[in-house]
This record gives sequence, C-alpha cells and structure tokens, in this order.
Amino acid sequence: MKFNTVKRHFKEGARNTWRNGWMTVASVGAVTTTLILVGVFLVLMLNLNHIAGELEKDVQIKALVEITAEEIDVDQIEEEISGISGVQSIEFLTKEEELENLMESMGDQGQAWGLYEQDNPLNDAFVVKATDPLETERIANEIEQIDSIYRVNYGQEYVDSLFKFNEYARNIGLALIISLVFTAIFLISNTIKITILARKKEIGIMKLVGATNNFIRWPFFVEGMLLGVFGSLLPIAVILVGYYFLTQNLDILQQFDFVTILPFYPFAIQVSALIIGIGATIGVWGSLMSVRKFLKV
Amino acid sequence: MKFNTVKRHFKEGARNTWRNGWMTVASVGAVTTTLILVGVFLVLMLNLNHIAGELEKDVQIKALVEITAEEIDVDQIEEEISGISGVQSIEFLTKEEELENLMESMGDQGQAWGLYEQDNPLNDAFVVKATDPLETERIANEIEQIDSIYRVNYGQEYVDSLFKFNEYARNIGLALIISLVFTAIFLISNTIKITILARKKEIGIMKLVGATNNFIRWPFFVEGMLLGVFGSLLPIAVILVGYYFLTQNLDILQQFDFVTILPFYPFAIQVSALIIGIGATIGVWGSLMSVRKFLKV
Amino acid sequence: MIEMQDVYMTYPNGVVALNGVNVTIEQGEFVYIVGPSGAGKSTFTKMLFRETVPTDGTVQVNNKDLIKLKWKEVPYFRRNIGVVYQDFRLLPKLTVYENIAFALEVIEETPKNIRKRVMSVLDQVGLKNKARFIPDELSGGEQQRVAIARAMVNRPALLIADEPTGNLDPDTSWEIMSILEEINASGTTILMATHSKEIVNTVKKRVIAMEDGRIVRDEHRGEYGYEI
Amino acid sequence: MIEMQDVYMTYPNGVVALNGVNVTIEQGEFVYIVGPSGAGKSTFTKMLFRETVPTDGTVQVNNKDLIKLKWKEVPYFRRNIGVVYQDFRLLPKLTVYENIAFALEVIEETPKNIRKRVMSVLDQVGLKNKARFIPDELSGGEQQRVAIARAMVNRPALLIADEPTGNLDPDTSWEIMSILEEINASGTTILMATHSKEIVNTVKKRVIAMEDGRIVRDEHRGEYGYEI
Ligand SMILES: Nc1ncnc2c1ncn2[C@@H]1O[C@H](COP(=O)(O)OP(=O)(O)OP(=O)(O)O)[C@@H](O)[C@H]1O
Ligand SMILES: Nc1ncnc2c1ncn2[C@@H]1O[C@H](COP(=O)(O)OP(=O)(O)OP(=O)(O)O)[C@@H](O)[C@H]1O
Ligand SMILES: [Mg+2]
Ligand SMILES: [Mg+2]
Repeated sequence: MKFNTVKRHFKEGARNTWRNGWMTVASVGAVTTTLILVGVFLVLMLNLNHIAGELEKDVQIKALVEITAEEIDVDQIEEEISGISGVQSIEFLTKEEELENLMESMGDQGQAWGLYEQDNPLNDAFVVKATDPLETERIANEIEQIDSIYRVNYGQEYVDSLFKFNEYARNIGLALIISLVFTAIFLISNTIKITILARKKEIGIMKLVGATNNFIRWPFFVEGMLLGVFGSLLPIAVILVGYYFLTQNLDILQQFDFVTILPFYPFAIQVSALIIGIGATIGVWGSLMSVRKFLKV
Repeated sequence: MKFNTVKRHFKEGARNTWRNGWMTVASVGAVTTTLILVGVFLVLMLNLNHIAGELEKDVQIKALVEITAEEIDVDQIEEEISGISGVQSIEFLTKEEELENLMESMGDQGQAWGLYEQDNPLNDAFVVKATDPLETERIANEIEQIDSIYRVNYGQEYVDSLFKFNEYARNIGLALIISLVFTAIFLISNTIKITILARKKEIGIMKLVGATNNFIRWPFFVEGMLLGVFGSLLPIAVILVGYYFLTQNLDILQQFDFVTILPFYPFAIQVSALIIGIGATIGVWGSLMSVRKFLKV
Repeated sequence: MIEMQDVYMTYPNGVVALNGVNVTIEQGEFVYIVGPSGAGKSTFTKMLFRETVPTDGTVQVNNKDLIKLKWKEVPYFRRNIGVVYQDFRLLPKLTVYENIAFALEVIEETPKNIRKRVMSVLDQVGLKNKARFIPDELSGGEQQRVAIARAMVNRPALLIADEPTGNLDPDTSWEIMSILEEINASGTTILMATHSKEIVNTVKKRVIAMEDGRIVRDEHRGEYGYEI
Repeated sequence: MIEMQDVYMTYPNGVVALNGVNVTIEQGEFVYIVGPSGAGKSTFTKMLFRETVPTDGTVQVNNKDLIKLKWKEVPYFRRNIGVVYQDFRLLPKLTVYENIAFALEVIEETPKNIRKRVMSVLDQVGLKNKARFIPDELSGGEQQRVAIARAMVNRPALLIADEPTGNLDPDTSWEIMSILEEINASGTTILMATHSKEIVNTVKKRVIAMEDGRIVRDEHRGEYGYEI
C-alpha cells in the first residue's frame, strides 16, 4: 500500500464520519451512553472491591493463653506463632488490658464491671494478623495446636460471613461488570452495524469499480476508531471530573469509618485509559465486522 | 380513518418489521440488551431497598429502669411509654433475662460471668420498637424524659450510621435506576432512529405519492410497538426464570441472616409488566420522533 | 390548469435552474417539454407538484396557489397529480403490486377497487406477470413501466411524466405513448419531458423548448428542437 | 476478448434471463446489444464483469474464466473494465470529482495523475463546472454523463455501457457516441446496450439482438430491430 493510499484512507474515514451526519451523532451517542455506564460501574465495583479488601484486612485472631502459663511461656509462644507461615503481625495483650478494652467497648454499662478488676476472669491473649486474610482460618487452627494456647478466637461467625459475603459480592460484581462490558460491545457494534447496513449499496458500488476488500475496509477502520474515540470523550470527562469531585468531598463518606476509596491518581487515569481503549477497540471491531458482510460482491 | 385503512396500517407495520430484516434484528437486540440491564438492576435495587427496610425494622430502643424502681413503677412506665406516639411494641426484660442474653452473646468467655449471677449489676429494661424506624431518635428522647428511666440506649452510633448509609444507598440506587432508564430510553430510541434514518428516501416517496403524515406515521407506530414488545420478551423471560430460580435457592442467601428478598409473586410480575411497558412506550415514541424529521417534504 | 408567472429557481448550491418562466397550460392539453441536459425540465415539472418551491414567482395548479399552500394540504393536492419520475422512485421493499396500490391506499379506496385498478394498469403496461416482484428484480424498462402505472392508477387530472420512455425500446415506447394519448383523450392534462425526437415529431402536440432555465420556444403541433 | 458458451441465467425468483447464449467478441470491436425491455441485455452485460455468475455455461473475458475466478482476483479483474450502469450507481455522498477519482484511487494512481485524468474526462463529457456537486444535485442526464466519465477514466480494455444515452438529449448523445468511437479507435472494446434506433442505424456497427434471453440476430454493420 502506497503512502498516498494510506493518507487517502485516513482522510476518507474522517470525511465519512463527518458526512454521515446524523448517523455519526447517533453512533457516538450510543457509544457515549454505554461507556458512561461501563465507566461508572467499573469505578463503583473496583472501589467496593477495595473496601471489601480493607474490611478483610481488619480481621484478626485472638489466641487466649492458658491461665496457668508463666511469663517465660509467653515469649516462646510468640516465637512459635511467628513460625507459622503467613503470619503478618503479633501483638500481646495482658488480661488487664483485655478487661479495659472490654469495659470500654461496653460503654456506660461496662463501668459496672470495674469493681471486679481485682478478680479478673479473663486470659492473657495474642492478637495475630494474617498476611492474606483468607488464610485466617488455617493460621487460627495451627495456633490452636500450640500447647499453652487455651482457645483461639477470630470471630468465626462474623469472619465467615464477611468472607462469604465478600466472595459473593465480588463474584456478582465481576459477573456484572463482565456482562456490562459485553452489553457495551454488543450495543456499540450493533449501532455501528446499522449505520453500515444503511451503506450496503455504496459498498457494492465500490466493489464494482474494482476496490479490493482492504481498500474498502480501511476507511471503515478509521471511521470505527473515530466513533469509538469520540464516544469515549464524554465518559472520560464524567469519570475524571466526577471522581475528582468525589475524592475532594470524602467527608460524606467518612461517616462510615470503614470506607476509604481508591486515590484519584492513578486510578481514575487507568479507568479512563481503559474506557478509551474499549471504545476504540469495539468501534473498529464493530465497523469491520459489519462491513465484512457486504464484501462478498 | 376507515376500518380498512386501520387494518392496512397494522398489516403494513408488521410487514415492515419483517421486511427490515437485519435492521429489525439489530433494533430488537438493542432493546433486549438494554431492558435486561434495566430489569436486572430494578430487581437488584428494589431488593436492596427491601433489605435496608428490614434492617431498619430491627432497630430497637432499650430503656434501662432505675435500680431503685419498684414493681408497681414498671406497669406505670409501660403505660407512659405506650402513650408516646409512634411506638409500635414494648417488651419488658428483667435484669436476670438481661444477664442471660449478655452471657449468651459473649459465647464461651461469657460463661465466666455466670459466677456473678447472684450479684447482678444490670438493670431491668424495656425494649421499644418504633412504627417508623426513622422516628427512633425522637421516641428515645421522649422515653428518656420519663422519671424512673435511668438511661436510654438504641445503639445510637450504629443506628445513625445505618440510617445514613441506607439514605445514601437509596439515593444512589434511585439515581442509578433513573439514569439507567434514561439510558435505555436514549439507546432504544437512538437505534430505532438510525433504522428510520435509513428509510428517509422511502418516506419522501410516500409523501410525493400523496400520503398524509398520519398515513405514514401509523405503520411506524405499529413497528415501534412491535420492536419494543419483541425486545421485552427475552428480558421478561430472564427476570421471571432468574428470579424464580433465586427464590427457590434462597439457602445461599440465608447464610446472611439479615437477608430476605421480595416474593416472586407479585414482585417479578410487576417488574415484567413495567419492562414491557417501557419497551413498547419507548419503541413507539422513538419511532414517531424519528419519523417526524422526514415528514416535512 | 397550470399557470406560472416569472418563476425563478435557484438551488441552494447557487445553480439557477429556472430563470424567469411564464407559461399557461389548459385543462386537457398534451405538452412536450424538450431541451438539452440540465436545461431545467425536471425542475420545471417538480414545481407543479410542489416537490420544490420557486425562489421567486407564482405557480398555480388546479386553481391552487402552490406558494401559499399549507403543509397540511400538500398531500391532498398531490393526489390529483400522477407523476412518473425520471429516477422512478419506487418503494424498494414493496412489490410491484404494492407500489402501485400505495397510491390508492392513501385515498382510502376499498381493497376490492384497489385490486381491480392495479391489475388493470399492470395489464396496460404489460407487467401483469411481474406483480409480485420487488423493483430490484426488474429490468430498467420494467421499473419505468411500474412508475408509469403508479402515476396513472388513480386517474389524476394532471399527469406529469419526466422522460417516461428513456429506458424503453421503441415498440414499448409507442405502446406507452398510445396509453398516454388515450388518457389524454379522456380529459387528463399531460406534461411530458422527453428527449425522443422521434416521438415528438411523430405524435404532434404542443412543444415547450427550454434552454438554460428559460422557455425558448412554445409551439402547438411543434417539432423536436431547442435552438432559437 | 469475450467468449460465452451456452450461458444460462435463472434468477432466484425463477426468471430465466439468459437462455443459452453463445457469442464471441474480438478485441477492439464495437458491439450494440438491442432488444425489447426485459430481453436480458443488462443481465448479459452483468455476466462480463461478474456482477452475476451464470447458472450454467462458461464465460471468458480477457482470457480469464469468470466462473473459476477467485474472490480475491475479482477486483483486479474488474479494473480492466469500465462500466456505465443503467441506473448510474454513483456514490451518493461523494462529489462528481470524487466519484470519478475513486476508480483511479483503487489502482493507487498518484494524486497528480488522478487530478489530471479526472479533469480531462469531466471536460470530455462537459461537466467540468459541476465537479464539486454531489449526484443528487445533478439532472438525470448529468448523472449519466458522470457514470460515463467514471467508466472511461482509467482507460479500460473493455467498456460496457448499459443504455448510456437513455437520459440524454440527441445532441449530447451524439457527443457521447463520438467519444465512444474515439475510445474504440484507440483499441478499447465497446459493448453498448441501447434502445436508440437512430444511433444504431446511423453509426453502423455489429448488432446483437436479444429476445427472451436468446440472441436472435448477430450482424456486422447491422440495423436496429429484434424481430427474427
Ligand atoms: N437538487 C439540486 N440541487 C442543486 N442543483 C440541482 C438540483 N437538481 C438539479 N440541479 C441543477 O439544476 C439544473 C437543471 O436540472 P434539471 O434536473 O431540471 O435538468 P433537466 O432539464 O431535467 O436535465 P436532464 O434532461 O438531464 O434530466 C442542472 O444544472 C442541475 O445541475
Ligand atoms: N435481480 C433480479 N432478480 C430477478 N429477476 C431479475 C433481476 N434482474 C432482472 N431480472 C429479470 O430478468 C429479465 C431480464 O432483465 P434485464 O435487466 O437483463 O433486461 P434488459 O434487457 O436489460 O431490459 P431493459 O431494456 O428494460 O433494461 C427481466 O424479466 C427481469 O424481470
Ligand atoms: Mg431531468
Ligand atoms: Mg437493462
């Protein structure tokens, strides 16, 4: 292909985009709407995933030490625990600290128990965190094997619920985002297909004048790309501006202390790049797929 | 308009739908995809809203009675509380019942406190529920005014968080579903518009042969309705079958005890009716809007 | 029937297609319009059923002032005029039968009458056996004959034919001409833009010759030719 | 140059458009194809650049067996053939200039040569001043001349013209005929389907007469007419 021909294809593609007027507007509109949808959900899902991860990081194992255990034991237990693979951090709490925490967490009612400080019925404990929260159960079980550990507690019910819930939420979120992307692919290529169906006759004429399939395809390639790129502009603007605004007004969210969101940079930029990538790819793909139908003339 | 003409318009509309072949397939495809999206989100959002409501219903006020209060007081207090507007139910708990509940909720560790049963430091309490959960705060304040009430507790922090979170979730959900419906309207009418743009010439010819605008419009009305209705069929099937399957396999969800979902009947039926309504309306509307452009010939 | 006064037509791209046309045509006349390619013949005919509106001047057809005609009235006005377009303008997705029937459906004829009339004109133009074909399945001449059939199916008071024999062989052309003469004999005004010297010189009628958007000759029982 | 043997063509709807056609045309010939409407003239020409493929028989053009021609080769094969379609087939969104230039762009001519050639053929058909118009802004005859210009712009070895003067006045028709004769004189084979008795009888060439999908007469320096 000569350079002049390459130039011609690009010029022609751009010109067709312009000449198709309403059709172009309609296509770009469809791309825009669909990509805004995809973009907003992507941002939402990735942040929910992030929050789920934060919640999981809070999970900790409480290993209660036998009341009979001596000081000397504690160091050794700590060593044994840190010998287990996947342990991230270990913290030791005396039973006095425990009682204090308990009283605090119970608020006013808890004060009543203060009277019993001298006769503390609680145990000393280790608070252990796993590197991968999902390994919590295994590590807890291993800790339980240690002789001087009286009982291990990691809020089994809550943690199991949390992990299960997060797993479902993640799967549903993934399924949602995947089906949304496929929906986008379908809707965009579908719209482009219709605009090209309307040009069936023109493609037939080109073939009769001796144009090869590639010669016909190239301007459509350019046109599809332009439709995709133009259609990505507004969604990207929405995401960048919207997300920036969100990160600047986090005080609303901070009322729920477990909520932190992904930082604007690089997250919003990455999503934007993804959006324009999806737009251009589907544009080109939809365009070429539809044109293919008419090339056998 | 004569009856024969009415018949003709319906026949013509159906025939055009059939004759437009690929265009019809593409339009119906777009309608289908969009309405599945709307349908699934509608089902999701309405159920989340329902769950949020259930959570709010669980909110209760615990009013601790002064330790000095005599039996006779309790009846009177109960009367006073039930005199407050918006109170739905009142339950009285003795301090013994309270301790039991506490011990139960603390699991193994709680057993240790059993030793102190004889010297129970807790108070008798009333558990009060509000008819409208959002009124919880007001009612709690009013209860606190009662003389023999030592302290009122409704998990302020948790409840405030819950209400705020639900409010945000509801608003976001509503915004989402509204923008999704608008997206659907845009995408569907946009697709239909393109298929009609491709028939600009034909509409011009009809006008030249002496057809009035209404004569041209009617078959497009029928066609738009058919596109909308055909496009609703798969979404409705997906919702009915999917939701039925979901309600039959609730055991997965029951792992989270706070989750209950809306019953299949009438909920799924209502959503289906809404879907076909949206489909047909947008189909007709999109069709007539696009045809309007070409009628001034 | 038709009266044009000082009609000018400048297309948006600046082409002056009609440059001061004055003409009167009586009910029942048969008029040829001749002239070189691009003279303005088609533009002239398009004025008469308001496909285009002149940039200046007045056009009166059937006692209706076309410049003042309301949008709502245009379809009703057009129903009294049959038009054979130079580029046929058949509805591509309708069969031959349906294309012709369309002109009767818009005036809400009964299905029975529609059937009778359509089959009758199809017979006249010799396409009875192609009634169920769509335009793309027809030869050029066959399409042209469908266009002619559609124009005359509702017995209009005025029949405008733009180059109706351009794609027809001489024999078929003569057949069409005899149909047009027959229709004309029954009172229909006929306006026919044509390039056929043979037809114009054989079937002698009034000839309006155009050149560069102007009428350069207007003769009863005239000959083909558009030089002054 | 062209050789057809026992060619049959039945369209999907059952119409037999060619019913056993045998013909040989040598390089450099000028051949008229005449016959009544629907005789199969256009179908015959469409065989030659493989717009349609016969249901039976063999077609050889430029020493290429068109039945065995691979899809990939078709565009290259077509570049040696210029075609004037009965329905013009101009690209509606391209200007006159771009429509004609397209035939040169596909063979990757240099922009300079494209410009030169296009302006030269536009001059020949008398449309230099309409180069920037789109087809819809042209009269019927002007569109036809653009189609003729496009067919001859890349100096094909074979020029097929289906009714190239159907929308042209006699004067312009003669101009086109003289251009075709000129091209023919320089070695191009010309095949022209026509209804113009006057042209066929004046510019005497080989005449192939068709009727009902069959060749009923094949005469050198023949006259118009297709009765046996
Ligand atoms: N829609 C249009 N927009 C712009 N210019 C036009 C349009 N239609 C016609 N013209 C120009 O107006 C002039 C007259 O065109 P018209 O179609 O009336 O010619 P004509 O006499 O019918 O020619 P022919 O015999 O070739 O059909 C031509 O020069 C043409 O280029
Ligand atoms: N695409 C098609 N599908 C079905 N039938 C067709 C098709 N094209 C042409 N025909 C039929 O084939 C026959 C021959 O058509 P063709 O176009 O070859 O005629 P022609 O000789 O060119 O006629 P004309 O002088 O009217 O242009 C006609 O009866 C026509 O109805
Ligand atoms: Mg004309
Ligand atoms: Mg033909």
